[in-house]
Amino acid sequence: MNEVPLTHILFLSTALFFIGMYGLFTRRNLITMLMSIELMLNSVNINFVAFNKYLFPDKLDGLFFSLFIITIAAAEAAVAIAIIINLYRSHQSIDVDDATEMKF
Amino acid sequence: MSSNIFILLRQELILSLLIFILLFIKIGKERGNESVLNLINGLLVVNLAVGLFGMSEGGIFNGMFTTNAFIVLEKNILNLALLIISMQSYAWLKNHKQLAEFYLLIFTSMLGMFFMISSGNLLMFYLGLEMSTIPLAAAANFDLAKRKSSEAAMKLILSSAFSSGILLMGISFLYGTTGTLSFDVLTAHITNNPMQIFAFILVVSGFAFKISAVPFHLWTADVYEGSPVAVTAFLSVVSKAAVLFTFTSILYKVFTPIATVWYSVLVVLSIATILIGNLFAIRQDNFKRFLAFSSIAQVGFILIGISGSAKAGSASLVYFVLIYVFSNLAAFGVVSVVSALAGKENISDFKGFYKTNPFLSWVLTIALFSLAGVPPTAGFFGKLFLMMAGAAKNNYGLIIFASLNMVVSFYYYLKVVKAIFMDENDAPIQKLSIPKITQLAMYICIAGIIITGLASLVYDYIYSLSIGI
Amino acid sequence: MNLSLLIILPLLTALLILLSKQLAQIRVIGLVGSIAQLGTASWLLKLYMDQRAAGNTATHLFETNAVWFKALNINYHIGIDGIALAMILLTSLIVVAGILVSWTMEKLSKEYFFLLVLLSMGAYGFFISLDLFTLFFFLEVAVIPKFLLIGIWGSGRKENSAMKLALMLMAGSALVFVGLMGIYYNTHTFDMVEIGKMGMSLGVQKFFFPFLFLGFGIFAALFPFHTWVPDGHASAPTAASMFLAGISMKLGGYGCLRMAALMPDAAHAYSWVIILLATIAIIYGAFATMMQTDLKYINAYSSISHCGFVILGIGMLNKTSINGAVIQMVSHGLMTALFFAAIGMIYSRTHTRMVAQLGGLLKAMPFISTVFVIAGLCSLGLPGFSGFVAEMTVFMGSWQNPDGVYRAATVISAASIVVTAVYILRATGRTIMGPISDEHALLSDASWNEKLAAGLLIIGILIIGLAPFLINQLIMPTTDFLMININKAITLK
Amino acid sequence: MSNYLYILWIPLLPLATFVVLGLFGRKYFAKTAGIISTASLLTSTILSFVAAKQYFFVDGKVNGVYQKIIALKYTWLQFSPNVSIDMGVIVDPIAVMMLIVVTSVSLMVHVFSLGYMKGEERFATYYAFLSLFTFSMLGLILSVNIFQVYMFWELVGVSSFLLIGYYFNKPSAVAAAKKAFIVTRFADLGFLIGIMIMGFYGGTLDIGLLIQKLTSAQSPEFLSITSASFLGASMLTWGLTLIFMGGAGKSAMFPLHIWLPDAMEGPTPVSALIHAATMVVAGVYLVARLFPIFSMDETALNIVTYVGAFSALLAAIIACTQTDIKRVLAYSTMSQIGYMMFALGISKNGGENGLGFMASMFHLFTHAFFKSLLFLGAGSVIHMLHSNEMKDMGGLRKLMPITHAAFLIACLAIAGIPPFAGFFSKEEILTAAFHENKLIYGVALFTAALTSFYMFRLYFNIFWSKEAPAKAHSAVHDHAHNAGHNDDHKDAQDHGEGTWTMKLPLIILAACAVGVGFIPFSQFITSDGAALETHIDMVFSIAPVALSIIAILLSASFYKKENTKSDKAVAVFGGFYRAAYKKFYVDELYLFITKKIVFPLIGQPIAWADRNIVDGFILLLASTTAKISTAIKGLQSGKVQNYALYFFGGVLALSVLFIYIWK
Repeated sequence: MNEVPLTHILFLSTALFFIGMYGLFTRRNLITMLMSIELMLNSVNINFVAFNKYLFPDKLDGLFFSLFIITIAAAEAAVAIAIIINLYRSHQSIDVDDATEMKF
Repeated sequence: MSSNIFILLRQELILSLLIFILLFIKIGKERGNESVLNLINGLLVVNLAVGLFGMSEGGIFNGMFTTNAFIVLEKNILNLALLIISMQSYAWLKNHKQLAEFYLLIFTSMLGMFFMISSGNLLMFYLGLEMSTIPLAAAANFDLAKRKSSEAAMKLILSSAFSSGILLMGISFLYGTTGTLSFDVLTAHITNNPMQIFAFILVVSGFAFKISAVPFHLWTADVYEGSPVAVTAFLSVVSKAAVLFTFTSILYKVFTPIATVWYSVLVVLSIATILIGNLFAIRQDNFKRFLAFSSIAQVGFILIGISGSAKAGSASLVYFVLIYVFSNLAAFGVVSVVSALAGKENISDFKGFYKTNPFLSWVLTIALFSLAGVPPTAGFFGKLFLMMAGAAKNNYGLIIFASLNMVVSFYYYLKVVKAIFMDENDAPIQKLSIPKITQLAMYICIAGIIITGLASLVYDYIYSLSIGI
Repeated sequence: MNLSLLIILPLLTALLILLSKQLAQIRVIGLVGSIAQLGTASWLLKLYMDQRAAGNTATHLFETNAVWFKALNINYHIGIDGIALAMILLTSLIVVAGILVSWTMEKLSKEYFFLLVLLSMGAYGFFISLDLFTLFFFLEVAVIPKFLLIGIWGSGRKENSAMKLALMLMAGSALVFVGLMGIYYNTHTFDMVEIGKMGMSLGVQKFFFPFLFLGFGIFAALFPFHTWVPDGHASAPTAASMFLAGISMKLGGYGCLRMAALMPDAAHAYSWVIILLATIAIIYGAFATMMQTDLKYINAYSSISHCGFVILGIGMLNKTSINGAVIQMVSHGLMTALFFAAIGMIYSRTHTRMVAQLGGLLKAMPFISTVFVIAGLCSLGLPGFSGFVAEMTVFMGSWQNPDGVYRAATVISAASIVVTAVYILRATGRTIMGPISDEHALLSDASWNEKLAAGLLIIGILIIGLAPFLINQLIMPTTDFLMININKAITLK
Repeated sequence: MSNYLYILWIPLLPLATFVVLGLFGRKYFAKTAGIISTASLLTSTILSFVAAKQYFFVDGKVNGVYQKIIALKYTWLQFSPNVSIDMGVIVDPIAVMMLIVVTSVSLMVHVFSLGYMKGEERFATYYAFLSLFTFSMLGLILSVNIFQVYMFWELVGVSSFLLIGYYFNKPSAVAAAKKAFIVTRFADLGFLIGIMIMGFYGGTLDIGLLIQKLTSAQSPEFLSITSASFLGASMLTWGLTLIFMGGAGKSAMFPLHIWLPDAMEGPTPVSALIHAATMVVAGVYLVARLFPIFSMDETALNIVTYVGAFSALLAAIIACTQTDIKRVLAYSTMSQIGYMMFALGISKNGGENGLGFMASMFHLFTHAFFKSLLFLGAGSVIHMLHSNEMKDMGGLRKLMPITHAAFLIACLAIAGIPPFAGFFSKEEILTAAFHENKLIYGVALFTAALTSFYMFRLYFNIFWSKEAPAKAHSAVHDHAHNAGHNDDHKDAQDHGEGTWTMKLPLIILAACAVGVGFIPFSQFITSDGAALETHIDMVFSIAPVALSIIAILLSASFYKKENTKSDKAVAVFGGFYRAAYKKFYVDELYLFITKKIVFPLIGQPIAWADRNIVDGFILLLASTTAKISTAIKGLQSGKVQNYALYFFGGVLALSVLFIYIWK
């Protein structure tokens, strides 16, 4: 049985990572930006799992790490969304360009 | 083992205990803010005291959590800073509704830092890092009504999430190339191969973001400006210090094999940081923004010190941080009092400040001199020892650059002093009545600024504990 | 005796001043403190002379060597030789005079006296320290008080002057710091004595000497880094100008001298540069002075010219010239302090320093005018005053070097005495002599404190001027010690 | 060798007077200052006469040669093992002679001033300065060390500055004082460098040693100083010439003479003391002091000779045209000093050929008396009329007989009419010149004639010509004093010829002007200390004496009665006269150099450059930093996305840097 080589998976994760980054850079909507960040984190998860499965199958460090990442990401998202809601209260918008009061 | 836990983890445990107490206070019956604040400050004193006695060395959770005298010392310094901050934000929190939440957030983040500092494993380190960052983002938004506050929080949470994404990428590569997460094992596997260097750079960027080294610093000024002074102080002193401690220990412990690489990385970063920090600090009028950029420049100097990578390197770092706690917090203390009582946060508002508030003026002046590194304040010694540590590598170009930049930094610190003492102002800030406890905190800071430098035993003590490559 | 007294005394005075309440108290404390310093210094002189007479030939006397930062091998190592002692005496004298002159200071008097005393403490510390780190520490201690003194109590564009002064001096100390690092990492100590014994490789010296010399040179108004001098002196309040020109510029000269003795090879290698700069400073400063219209600017620029002699003497690197440099430092300190005092007295009465607006003051205020003239005559090197002794010693010293360039430098520098005469006499002729304007005719003469201050300084000037063998006796042995080191370098070549 | 230490008191007494009067004069001795200092100076005078007697007649002479005696010497400032400034007292013929001159003339002036300066507001200060000057002058005379000479040289200069500027609120006086000091200072620069050259090659600053080392043709010092050369001239020539430059400055030799006429702004007694008898001959004394060394170098001597001769002639010509009586006297002084100079210049060291030296000293001696007499006479005239201008004068002989007589004697003396003092000394000089250098002799002769002409022009203009001006008669009631006297209140009785204190000195000096010529000078003062046989050769003397008499008659015919002859003469000379009247435009030249070159072309640019270039550079640094900081503020755009972008950019940069470049 032939299985997918590691490089493919790494390629996938890298692609995912940069897609996320691209989203972060280009999208104006804060929620979307948050989602793009989630993409980046998930690509990292894929990395960990893949490495763990292919290279070091005897230990489970990678898996655990990805679990923790998911948890933390959730927490982060929660706080972020709270903040965004608050931002919406004060700015009446969740467009990132409206929140550029402080500069220079 | 079991008893051992309580000794090794005592600082973390007491902190968690405080958090619970706070929760109980919260759910318990309503009581006046003053009493709560006094209670908390009392507790913080206890918290600090617990750390002070009994050095203990060892690791638990098979090496995920390690501690030793040096780390305990670092944590104590952070505790001290926390205490001072809380004493200084008295005026601000006195009539704030959710002060309990404020402390909850701060303590949680503090706890995260403790774990980060004494992490012996990348996972633990990551957990600590996030645990220290996320609550801060919330805290940054603590002035719910203020527009700036929420903007600052947003910037902080987004960019920190992004940076942790980068950091995680780096960690994952490290894991991929070495197959382990624990520091001790990692060291053995680190070599010069590009993958690892790339991973290393990703990790460093994560750190650089937290300590706001150029070009990863851009969030700093905005967040500092937007968030409440207390939070800003916490960000600029405590969290920065915690990350620096971790950074150093990881560099010295884990990345020893590629020391030459990270030396040059540090040099590049420090040059950029000092330069940009100074150049931006010159123009600032908002006091918190000004302090933000000045602290960026300070980080540049710290990086030079770290790059010295001998025992003196980490010693001078911790020493400087201790001094930095006193000096920076003294400055922030004055700013917080002024902004809480007079609602002014601009340097130009401080013109003729000396006529109305001599005490605050002197505190601020001494603090600024210490930041600038003027003897006999401790800042002088702190900065000098950093540079000496850096000069150990005989890279005199760097030293010349740094010392000339010190002159630039003099300019903007003296500019503030000039505003306070020399500039005429028909409507200066009125006479402020400072809360006793805040005054006490300021006295502590001043005492620290004077004593830490001249009394050499402080440095010698730190040096005796410190670890180099 | 324990030299730390020289640091503790001012410190104590400063603290008492901080604690004291009303003006009279502050003044008295300040005065008593400064007089105590003077007493200590003179007592020190006596002890020193006794020691030497008793045949104690150690390079430094009254040494104390306490570990300060053990980890970094930084020691609190103090001790004095003849040159340092001369500087200490100078400082203590000027401090007393300065306190006396600023007797009537009303604005923020507490802070004012506090800073003055602090400044003096820095100077003492600088002169007695044998450990480069301590030296550097005190060097910088002395900077910030100047900034505040000028910025708060000054006149004219005081903020800018203060800022310029502080920044340029800080730049100087930054350079010094780089040099110190170089020394430290090549000898692993800051102790001047040990370094002197160890010596450094020529390459190291050649690389780091410029930093140190330039760094200290900025303090000593070395051309072209002298521009803080005119503005700073002109804006400063009287006492501050006295301290600035009388004490803190000497920190630079003293530092340069020490460095030259510490890195003799480099000093020899670069001596022509030093001499070139010094000569330019001398003649250029003199001509620039000729064009000034503000009394304080006149004196400030003339200080540039006079400090040029110090640098010249050091650059010539022979015993006589170095002697001359030291005497010139002391003499210039006293003379220029006296000059600033006189200018301050005039300014406080006429409220102008513009030569054009003054005249015939001799009629209204004979004492002050006499002081002014004496200062002037001293500065143009009249025999009987210290200036003559100093300048002649420098000339005779630099003339000892038969090389053409050095000869030319000597002659050009000597030519400056004519220019000096021109500007001094112009200033005197227009302010002291000539017809007096009506509103100045009724002004009062000096008060007791001013008389006392001027008297002290004049006595100092006369002692050196009339009995130079005394100060020679004090510094000669030390210069011999220095020369041993320096000549070693020559013989190496 | 007996003890001459008491000579130390001669300078120290005036010094003490100076200190006392300077510190307490204004308060306590406002009136009595004059008496005090006169008394102390009288003591010094007596002492110096005692010294002279002891030296010349008792024990100065050892087997026919007057010895140089170092009465006292101690090291004042050590430069290097054998180069040092020593303070000391030398006793030798010229020193003792100068002692006599200085003390006695100074005494006369002190006495005269008692009346002349009476009621001055700064009476005490005046006497303090006089004493200071006397002290410095005496110190200069007694110097054993060339640097000691230089020091007192400077002190003399400054005291002259103070005295010229005595009327400090009179701008012209201040200007004159400044001029005098600065010009001499410039000369002193030469002196200083000369000293340094001598000290370097001679290896000592002690005059005795220096002479000893540099006069023996084989001594290593001599060889080195003659072998070393710069711009073609040997270092010896340079050294001596530069030293002579100093002397020329003090002695107002061309071209450094411009300060002397202006110096007449000072009180007249001061002019009599400083600018006639004592300070101005310091240059001559200096050359004489170092004469043995000078005699080793032909070039230097020639310079001395020709400068002296030219100055003598030039000054004489100018003197004929001036109308301010004090200026006339000033130029005559310059001319006479020129005489002394070239007399030295043509002299040889020792023996018969040393005649010039002796003559020069002799002339210095006699000149001191009659010239100070002239000045004091002029002083009493001015004191009466409050004017220096000839046109305000005339016919005063009846009003002030004593002054008149004294002045006449002095004129005859300076004109060299036997048997007055001037005759003898001038004869010696002319003789010497005749033997050594005919050109100089001619010049000297012509100058002598001119001298008698302008002196008598002066004399006649003051005391004869027109009737005494009304001003003179009304002077008794006249209280409008010339500037400086403005606020003094003399009482009527000291008008007219003034108090006895003013007449007495005139009489005494007149006596001297007659008498001192008969002193057998050559017995005492010669270049080598050994006596020298001289004789007045009647035949030789005919020419000069005749010339003088003719000149006198000429000026009598011009000026005795008011007439137009003089104007005709002026018309004849025309342009030359105007040039002479304008002092040959030397002043203008100096003004041009200073005002048009030094200040605008050197001073201004430097001052400008300092503000704009040197300081400008520093400011530029600051401003550029500020500019940059504003330029890059866009980095902090406030957009969180850009922040992330920069973040990533940083990551990329680092990676590229460390993975690909710095492998």
